[in-house]
Amino acid sequence: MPAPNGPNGFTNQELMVIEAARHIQDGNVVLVGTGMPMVATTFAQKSHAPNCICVVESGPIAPEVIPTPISVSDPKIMHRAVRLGSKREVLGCILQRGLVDVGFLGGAQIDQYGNINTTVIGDYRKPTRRLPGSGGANDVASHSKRILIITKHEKRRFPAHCDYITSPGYLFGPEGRQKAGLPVTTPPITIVTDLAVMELTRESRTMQIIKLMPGVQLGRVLDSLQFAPAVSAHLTEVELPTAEQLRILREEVDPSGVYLKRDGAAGE
Amino acid sequence: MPAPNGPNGFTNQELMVIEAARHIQDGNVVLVGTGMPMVATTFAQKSHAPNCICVVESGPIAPEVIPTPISVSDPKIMHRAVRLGSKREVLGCILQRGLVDVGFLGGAQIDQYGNINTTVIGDYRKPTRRLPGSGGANDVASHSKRILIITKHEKRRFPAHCDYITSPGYLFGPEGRQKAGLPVTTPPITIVTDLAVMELTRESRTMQIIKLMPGVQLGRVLDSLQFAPAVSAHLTEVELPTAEQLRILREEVDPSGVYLKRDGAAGE
Amino acid sequence: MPRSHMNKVMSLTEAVQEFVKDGASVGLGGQNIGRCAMAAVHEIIRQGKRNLTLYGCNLSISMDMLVGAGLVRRCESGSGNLERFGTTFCWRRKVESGELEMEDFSHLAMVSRFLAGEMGLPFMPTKSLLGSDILTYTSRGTQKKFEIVDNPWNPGEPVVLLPAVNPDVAIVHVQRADPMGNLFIEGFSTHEPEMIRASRAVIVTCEELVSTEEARRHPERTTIPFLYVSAVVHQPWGAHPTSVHRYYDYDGDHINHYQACARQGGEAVQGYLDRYVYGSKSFADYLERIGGPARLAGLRASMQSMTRIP
Amino acid sequence: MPRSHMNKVMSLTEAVQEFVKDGASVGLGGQNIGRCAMAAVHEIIRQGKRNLTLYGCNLSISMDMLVGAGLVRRCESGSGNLERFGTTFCWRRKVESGELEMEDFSHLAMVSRFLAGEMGLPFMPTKSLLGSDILTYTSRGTQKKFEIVDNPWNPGEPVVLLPAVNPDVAIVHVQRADPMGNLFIEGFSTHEPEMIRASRAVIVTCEELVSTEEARRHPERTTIPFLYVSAVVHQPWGAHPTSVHRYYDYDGDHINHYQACARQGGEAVQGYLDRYVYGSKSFADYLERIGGPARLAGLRASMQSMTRIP
Repeated sequence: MPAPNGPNGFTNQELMVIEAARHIQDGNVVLVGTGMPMVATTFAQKSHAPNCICVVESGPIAPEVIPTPISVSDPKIMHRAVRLGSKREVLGCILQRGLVDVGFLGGAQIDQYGNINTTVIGDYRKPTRRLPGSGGANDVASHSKRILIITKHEKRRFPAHCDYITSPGYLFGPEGRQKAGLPVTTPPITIVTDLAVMELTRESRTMQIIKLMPGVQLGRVLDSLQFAPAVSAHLTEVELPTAEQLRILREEVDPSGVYLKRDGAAGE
Repeated sequence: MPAPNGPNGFTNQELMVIEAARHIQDGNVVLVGTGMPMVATTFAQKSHAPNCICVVESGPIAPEVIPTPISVSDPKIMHRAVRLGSKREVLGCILQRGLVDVGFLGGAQIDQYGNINTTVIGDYRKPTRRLPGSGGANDVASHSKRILIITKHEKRRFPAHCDYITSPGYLFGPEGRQKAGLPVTTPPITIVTDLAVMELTRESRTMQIIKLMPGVQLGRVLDSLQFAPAVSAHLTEVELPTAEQLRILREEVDPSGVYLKRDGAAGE
Repeated sequence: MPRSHMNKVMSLTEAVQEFVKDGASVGLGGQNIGRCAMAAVHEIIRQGKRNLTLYGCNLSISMDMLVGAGLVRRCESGSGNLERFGTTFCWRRKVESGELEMEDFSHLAMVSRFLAGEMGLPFMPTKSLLGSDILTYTSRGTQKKFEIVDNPWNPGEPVVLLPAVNPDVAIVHVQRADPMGNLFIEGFSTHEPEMIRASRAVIVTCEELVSTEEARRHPERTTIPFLYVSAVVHQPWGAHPTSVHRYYDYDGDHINHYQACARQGGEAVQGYLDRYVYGSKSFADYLERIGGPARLAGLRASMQSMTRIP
Repeated sequence: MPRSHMNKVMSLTEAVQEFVKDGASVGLGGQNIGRCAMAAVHEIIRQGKRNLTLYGCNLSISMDMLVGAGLVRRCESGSGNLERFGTTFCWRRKVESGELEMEDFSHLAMVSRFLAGEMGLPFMPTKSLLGSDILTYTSRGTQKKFEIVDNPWNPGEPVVLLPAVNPDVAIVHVQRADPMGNLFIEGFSTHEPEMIRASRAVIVTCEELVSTEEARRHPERTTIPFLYVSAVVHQPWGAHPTSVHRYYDYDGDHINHYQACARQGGEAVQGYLDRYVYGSKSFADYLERIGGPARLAGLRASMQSMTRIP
């Protein structure tokens, strides 16, 4: 369990959110769900990317989210939107239309190709555990120019192959998306966890560890994956958060700690 | 030129409108353009079919039309609509969806199978006269449960075969629509002119004269068609208008005579 | 299509009797914890309509309760869950045991299927789903889930075609409706515009019954015109315990209570249904059982703290 | 996509310079005598953008003037006319002489093509056009107008596929817009929602420039969100001589004047353009030439007699 550490007494869960937010640039159109993706996007908006635009699959476009929505149908996620529309408008006329810069996802299983499973553990026809299903995740993974995945780092979440590919990463290798006919063929995919940052790029197309959370040893990350990832020759440590970043996160983004636990225990 | 006749001093153009309106039943959803179709539909609403619903391709749904719109984009055609929407809503989600009971059309040429030409006189590639094109007419003819055509009766308007089939009637015979894969295979098609009423039905599938305007001889109608139509064994005369019908038409539907000329000269 | 364009106001009992048949395919409105048509679902459960197929994008508590009551044969949707409140437990249990057929799509895929339905088309293309296992696995009972065709304008490019959905009846709860069935939706509208227009019959419950003059005054603001609507039922609080934008917040305590029962299953679900659905003579009675005016005032105040209330 | 989400306000001169290139495909808003983007069309003519392909449903006076100015190579649309005011004469003449490529569709067919474009799809199915000569004849220069496929869910049933349209730029005139480019359309919206969202760039002229707070206060009423819009130009009366619902009626006298010139062709058209377009320094100057405040007040009064004015 990651404990508060570093000069400002942050948790790795908090730094995970801040690190994920660093991949959102000012002006980006970001398709988000609730939970950590919404926390990270709201943080980006309130810090380095004030003009980043949230779109939410249930219909809100460019809301000024108030803390802390717990559903894509929560009134807090509709606050001061410029348009409250329909799923077709967001998933069809924005996402499939190709206007989403960053698609933000979580997942029960993420495999070495960046594929995501949110449908079933075990056999589809005889499930060990039935999960909620795709929702908009398959659509986000198919059409976003860049894919961000944020998740707690647990070994069971990182199999070599997903039991079921709900949302496509690189499928089965470098040409996977192209062969399948997906509209976005080589999106950068970045996975940010409370232990490390990993990515898949045009070149690699399988998961590569590129950063470690402060104080985390590489061996611990390797032990927490069910496959052998590449390790970047330029492996670095995730940049520490500033006091101001932590203040924004704690006071403005999730002040009542719905998702961010102060005691160091990661939320869902 | 038809002159005022009959007990109430009506013109055949006026009776043409009233007769066309008789094919609209209370509660029908009618897709109309401007001109005679709008005049006849408004008349139906104000007389025997108060709950008939107008939809207009530019977006208005169930307007209470005020006299006398000259375009589907005229503000008069939007008056007190319950919804002002889009072409997709009307032509897609109402018409193609199969909810239109009566589609109301005019046409430069109408042939023996009820096909309509509003695209070109002569050769498509080297036109004698280029006409406006389909507009929504092809869609109306493809998807309405019943097709009403209203037109001035001139021989040049009734060729054996249209130079160009813009909007499908029965195409080339009884199975024409079915073979082409049209969604509505056997719509009754009724053509109301200032000389006669003709129709195509499930049984006939080519034009049959069923009614004559008061005082019009069959020979005159036959002379005004470029093909030999069937003539109903039960050929009757169009029912005369009542004084109240004429009052509604003249005072409420087209009071300034935009389309209905009082001197007996038919409008456009 | 409606019997009369002018007045479709009736009781929920009549509406469900007339428009929901055993074996029907039912489109469910709302999403997660927002604007689910709970009053209509209670009435379907009380009338014991069986063997239903449910369609939606995100199916949540409305679907789960119908499944818990044993009325559902099959679901086709993009997801089943209540997000932070957990999954849809009755649904999960019956999918895992094989008692419930589940056909998986994505949310855009379901929207696309309703879009085909509302446009009178047999299918709709999409560029989602490609490469995923959504195209690998199909449910028992599915005849033909999809077709992959070559893009005629770019040979070699695959495009997925998905079959239209035209539910026998859709069930939605909206903020305002008039007696003709013109609907005014506030907040997100999810998949409802397409689903409503695709359905063969539509039962609408509403917070407020307004005059048709409202539509005629600002006709651009009418979300859905009356042509698609079969029954209009005035049922304030009809989405409880889910929220209605600008009217009331979701009732987290009651959702947690339902979820605790649903997670446990068996007698706990039966107990919930006995107390809140079968045991309630009407939705008004239910509203008393969940806490009455005091609790409802709190939910309204919570919404008021976030947004303008009309 | 816009350079900045926050402020896209610019002059019409700048907007046309930046977003309309020679050889561009241009989507035209409006219909017949309603809400045509005339100020933008004047500016395109003044800047002499050549070799244009025009897309629309009903193309009317805006298209005809561009054709009359010799700037159009090709049209794809459902119709060309001004209804009661007659046909589009410059267009008719050049189609008849073979100088202008014309590709015919129906209005639903064009809407379907824009719908494919706005959904990021390569094509859209329709059940229109079957059996008609719209599928028999294609224009010079058309590669592949349509494809007929078999319905995979009902073998033997033909379905028409039509290719998406994504114009390089769309030109629309709306009642209100904010600096971000959120659009508020009143009255009919024709094919504009789909066309706007399908276009790679969008130039919007508006009667009123309003604050983004308007959108945030009633976000259900925003017709089109800013994401699609490239340039916002505040241009009152920018649709003259066509009408703008709730703002002003069409100017029948001026339309008749234009139609008389267009019907005559040649020097009459050149004379019209010289006087009203090339000879006008700006649209404000044009408005003086057509009669100034007195005439405009009459058009406003005529609209006021029919409907609420905001």
